Amino acid sequence: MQLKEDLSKTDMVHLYRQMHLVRVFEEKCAEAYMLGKIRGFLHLYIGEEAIAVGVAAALQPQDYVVTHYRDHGHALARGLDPRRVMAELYGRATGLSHGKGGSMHLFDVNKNFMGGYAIVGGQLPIATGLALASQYLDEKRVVVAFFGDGALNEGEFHEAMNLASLWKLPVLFFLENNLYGMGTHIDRTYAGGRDVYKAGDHYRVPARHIDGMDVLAVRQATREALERIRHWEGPFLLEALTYRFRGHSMADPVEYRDKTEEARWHARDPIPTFRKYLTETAHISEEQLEQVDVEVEQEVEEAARFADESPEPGPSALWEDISAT
Amino acid sequence: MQLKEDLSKTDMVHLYRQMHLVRVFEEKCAEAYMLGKIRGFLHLYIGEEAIAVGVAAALQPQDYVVTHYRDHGHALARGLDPRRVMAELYGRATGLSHGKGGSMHLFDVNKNFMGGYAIVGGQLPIATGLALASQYLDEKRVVVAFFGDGALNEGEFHEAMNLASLWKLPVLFFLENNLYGMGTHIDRTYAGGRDVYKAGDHYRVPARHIDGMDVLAVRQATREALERIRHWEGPFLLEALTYRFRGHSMADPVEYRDKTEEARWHARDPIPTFRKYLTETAHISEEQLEQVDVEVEQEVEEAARFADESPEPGPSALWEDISAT
Amino acid sequence: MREAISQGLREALEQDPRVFIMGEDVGAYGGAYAVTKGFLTRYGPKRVRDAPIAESVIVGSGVGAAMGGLHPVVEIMTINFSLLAMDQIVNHAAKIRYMSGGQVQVPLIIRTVTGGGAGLAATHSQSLEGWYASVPGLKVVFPTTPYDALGLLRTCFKEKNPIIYCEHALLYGVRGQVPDDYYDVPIGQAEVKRPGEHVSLIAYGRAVHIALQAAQELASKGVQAEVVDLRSLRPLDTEALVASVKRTHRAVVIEEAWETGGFGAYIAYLLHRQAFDDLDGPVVHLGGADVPMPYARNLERQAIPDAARVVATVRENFGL
Amino acid sequence: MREAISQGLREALEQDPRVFIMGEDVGAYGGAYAVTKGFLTRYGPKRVRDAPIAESVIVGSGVGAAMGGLHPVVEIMTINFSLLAMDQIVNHAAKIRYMSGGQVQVPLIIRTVTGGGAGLAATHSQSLEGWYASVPGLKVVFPTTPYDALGLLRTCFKEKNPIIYCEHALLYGVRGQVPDDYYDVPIGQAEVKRPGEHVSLIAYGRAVHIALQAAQELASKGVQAEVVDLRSLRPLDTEALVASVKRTHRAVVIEEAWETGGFGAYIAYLLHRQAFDDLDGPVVHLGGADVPMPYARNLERQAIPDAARVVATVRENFGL
Ligand SMILES: Cc1ncc(C[n+]2csc(CCOP(=O)(O)OP(=O)(O)O)c2C)c(N)n1
Ligand SMILES: Cc1ncc(C[n+]2csc(CCOP(=O)(O)OP(=O)(O)O)c2C)c(N)n1
Ligand SMILES: [Mg+2]
Ligand SMILES: [Mg+2]
Repeated sequence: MQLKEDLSKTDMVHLYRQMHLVRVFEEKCAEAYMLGKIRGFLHLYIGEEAIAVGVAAALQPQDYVVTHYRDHGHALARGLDPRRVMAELYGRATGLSHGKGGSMHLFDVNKNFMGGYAIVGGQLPIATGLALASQYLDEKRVVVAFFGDGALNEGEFHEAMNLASLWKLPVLFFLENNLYGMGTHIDRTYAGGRDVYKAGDHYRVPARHIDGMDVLAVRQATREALERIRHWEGPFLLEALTYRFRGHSMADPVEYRDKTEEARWHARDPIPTFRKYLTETAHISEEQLEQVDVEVEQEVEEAARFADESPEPGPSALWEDISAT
Repeated sequence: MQLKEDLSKTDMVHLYRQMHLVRVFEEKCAEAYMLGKIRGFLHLYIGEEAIAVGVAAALQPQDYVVTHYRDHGHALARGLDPRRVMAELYGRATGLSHGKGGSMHLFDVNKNFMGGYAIVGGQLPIATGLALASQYLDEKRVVVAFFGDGALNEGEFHEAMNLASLWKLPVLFFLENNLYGMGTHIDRTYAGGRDVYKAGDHYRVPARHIDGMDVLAVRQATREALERIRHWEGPFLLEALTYRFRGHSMADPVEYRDKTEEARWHARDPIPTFRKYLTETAHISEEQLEQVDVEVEQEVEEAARFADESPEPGPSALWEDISAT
Repeated sequence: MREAISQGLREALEQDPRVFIMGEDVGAYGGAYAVTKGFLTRYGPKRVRDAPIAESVIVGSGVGAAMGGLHPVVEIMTINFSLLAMDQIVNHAAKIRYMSGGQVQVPLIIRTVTGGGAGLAATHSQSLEGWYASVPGLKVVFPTTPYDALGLLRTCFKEKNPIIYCEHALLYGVRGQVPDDYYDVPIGQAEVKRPGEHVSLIAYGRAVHIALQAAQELASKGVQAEVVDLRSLRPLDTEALVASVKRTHRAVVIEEAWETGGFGAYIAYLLHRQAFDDLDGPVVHLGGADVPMPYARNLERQAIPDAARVVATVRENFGL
Repeated sequence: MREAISQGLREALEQDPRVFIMGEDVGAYGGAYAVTKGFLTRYGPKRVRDAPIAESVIVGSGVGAAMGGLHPVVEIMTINFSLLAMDQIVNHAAKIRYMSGGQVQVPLIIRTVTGGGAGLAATHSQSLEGWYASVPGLKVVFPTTPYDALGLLRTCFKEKNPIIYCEHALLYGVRGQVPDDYYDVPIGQAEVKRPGEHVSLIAYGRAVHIALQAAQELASKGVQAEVVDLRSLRPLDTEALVASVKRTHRAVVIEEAWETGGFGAYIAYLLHRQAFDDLDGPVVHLGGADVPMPYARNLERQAIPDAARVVATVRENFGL
């Protein structure tokens, strides 16, 4: 990693803070899950934090974010209140959606965070439509649509890429390539080979691939892509190579991966890597970062406490929010 | 057109015969439709005959054919009995499917003609599955799957291409690019540009494009593609450029096309073009071809007579063929 | 009928800049059933958008555009093709508001053509609106007259919810009065299309016209049938249906959809439940034959309820 | 339960070379619900095929492979995702035989997990089997015990038709006797899982277990409830249901699916129609709440019928 001149030290510490927040938050989630406080499927983002945080740092407030079910990282990086995210995961009335969406379906319109989508690929047409609205209303918002290597193979990827390109819609298709869709390796699901970003050619969508373990690289590439998109040049495809350190969900014993492969990726953990960069290259003090760690841990504890102490939604909530009146 | 040494005169006359048969048959269909003898949607293949006939000439009897709703040409070229095809269009008990499928859903298992499919793109996954069966059972059958430029944009195209390539399935994806899906020009529906066959790259599927108005070129390219496929090298994508001379269906007044564009394509009508080649280059006599014309016209008249005189399916047919017992 | 729908769309395009139309062949071709003929020239390609043949992204981008502040009208050429967009309709359009705890609205109109009878065979003749009507978060309307078509469409544009607006291919030619002055038809109100005292014929879509024909035949035999048109399947005006049955004590529910699991059977159930003691006999559900739709004309006729069948059903079941 | 299904699949793989399994994560991962654990090692990648996440081509290529002479078992991880394959199921698998006039067979088993209760919220908790059960050309089975799971699966492999084989995520742990000797369970026969004379509780899937629990509670209050398990939704064993109601004169039909338009309402309708004079009061349909499934545990509990609700329904409606 080279020192990035356009980033202040404060900015850089913020990137570290956000990645650490996602990590600690999710470790807390795993704990809460074991205690039965969080239910259903819980998909941890641990290992991939550099992406959500790097992208978020490049976005404007008016931009829209949509993502898949592995959405805590994107939500927190986008600035959603960890307390309300945690309360949602706990199924409480104070959750972002009053406990009705849960882990896989986070929403916060105040942050233009337009949803976690639990149907693989389902967010891509929706992102395309949000971009159409932005173009139609001349709002200059960009939509970032996160999706996984598994989602590549759904027909909706194809349909969304084609339409976005045809109509030059402002979408950043952001592929988080962590090499696996559940237990199946990309080599066994995608015929196009490893340089997945080249899929863009088919649709005449410009594309790049970057290191998803390097928060600065992600931020920089996203800035450049957004710049192009914002000038109405149509969509862009970014592929970031990354790795999910945990199982697909809490139920996954991860028996399908090679231990040496895992170790190789663990050695590239984006958080310690960036921390090292901060102290060694950017000359940020250990003390300052330790201070951040403590704050983050307190914030997460507070989020968990908030969630824990929040009431369940009242019984009438079952019937609310179905249709607008 | 160059004289093709590997084709006997008989073979060439047969190609002419088949194209003419499709043309005359469909002209008869249009007539029958106006008389109310054929109902529903009737999609004529007129103008595109060189494709179905060229492909059929390259296939082995064991190969499977699947296609879309514009299927009379593929059916007749494959050797389905015109009488039974016409009877199906008339909704008669003697039709291939006892009048239950109609124009858009022709089937003849005896000819390994595995169906016309009326859901755009829907035949592509099915073709992939037939190819899987062939590979699994080591039958060396190839599946030819015809589809249109409109079908390109359906997610199922993507899913089928990816799976066929991944598993190296023996499918010839045959794109009949007639530039329009109903009334919408390909430039307004497909983001990848005019060289559509390049879509193959995305899936690592070898591909070529050819002149769809030249029956010999179609036959030759199909032979070469089949050769590759039969050696288990996986799928192949062929794109033939062609033009539908009539409306999308009988209901279409064709108000969206430019008259000079139409005239340009009419001038390339595959049947007179090939007839000219036969008389001028291959030295086949006018008399012989006129004889063929007469035979074909008689055959079509006979098909229409057969259909007309056939009974409607009996009322119990409504309840038959739903499930196997 | 065609003109009433077209008028409703034109009004909306003219009055609300957030309204646009998107679908296969809605522009240059003028719509598969000519409802949007001339729109492209009149409103331009920003408002009238020809889309690739890709139902999932058509509906999905409609959902997204609605979330982003527009009021899209997406056209799915026929309800048969909606199967390719079913995930976007059922898992997204219908659920996003709820899953977001009311944060996100999805004001989306999905126009589609449903039903059989035109010789299009099994893949092109289905009546799937009952499935959509069972999904919380969706509304399903089905006009049967020009008056209702325009009135309901006007109301759809005032809604902030996803709505399936059903049109029947064989009803586009139906004629009827449409007032010059503004009016609208609320969603969720059934209408008695013909009053009668002996039996209620409850129907929606083209079956309403069949019921009306049957009522006429029955009248010539001295039986006064009341024809009730649902107009919307969801919300369902159960009250009006129950009221009718309480008057007539007998009911036949008629629809084109397959009899097994038909939405009409659900209505029949509701009537049993809510008017059991007022009934002279079980409510009868008359649906389409439980077969993939055959192409041949004579078989297709067998498969779809017609007036003669309705009359026979009334006579056999109620001795009228 | 899991083991019984697994056994049925192993038997078929061993006995019939035309049988293979295809789906997302059926191989290396061992199946999302571990039903095919170890299969890949045991039977190899030709027979146990991990597919890309692409539901439409998974089902569609299953249809094609079946037409080409194989007997595929395709797994759609949960029925919610089947919405993406709905066109292949409804427009192709179900109709090809009919449209070809009986020329083509489609022996295809679609295994899928249906239902809610595991905190997966709206997109992952649906019970859509009733929709499939309304489609002519499909069969829909839903075992509730290990015995039925194996017995029905064996029959499925003898069929030449497309079948939706439903599994409920919360029933994989159910225990029960499975004979060592060969047996099978025919498709289309309901079973009385507990006899009783006062009221029939008619159910399928997990609702059968809820009904059994309710019956136990009712018994302690002197009410003998009969629990009838459909076992297959299509074909539906109407005769057995009518027979039960003729014995008990009262019935509650219980299912997890949304109440509006539920398949259970169709069953209730049939009972009214065929046993009207034997009924002491209207058949009651108890379905899931008409809402997208909420995530929060307390709300989710409200949304799915449970034994207490069944008991209350019996008491309120029949004064038992
Ligand atoms: C349409 C659909 N099919 C299957 C699933 C089940 N499923 C959930 S996540 C997942 C894997 C997705 O992999 P990928 O897109 O690579 O994202 P990752 O989990 O690696 O972040 C699968 C198969 C689903 N939720 N939706
Ligand atoms: C899924 C689906 N969407 C829409 C239609 C309606 N439709 C029938 S044919 C057609 C155009 C197809 O164009 P193309 O694939 O280019 O084939 P061509 O008619 O030109 O031969 C459309 C939109 C359909 N049958 N199925
Ligand atoms: Mg992945
Ligand atoms: Mg075309």
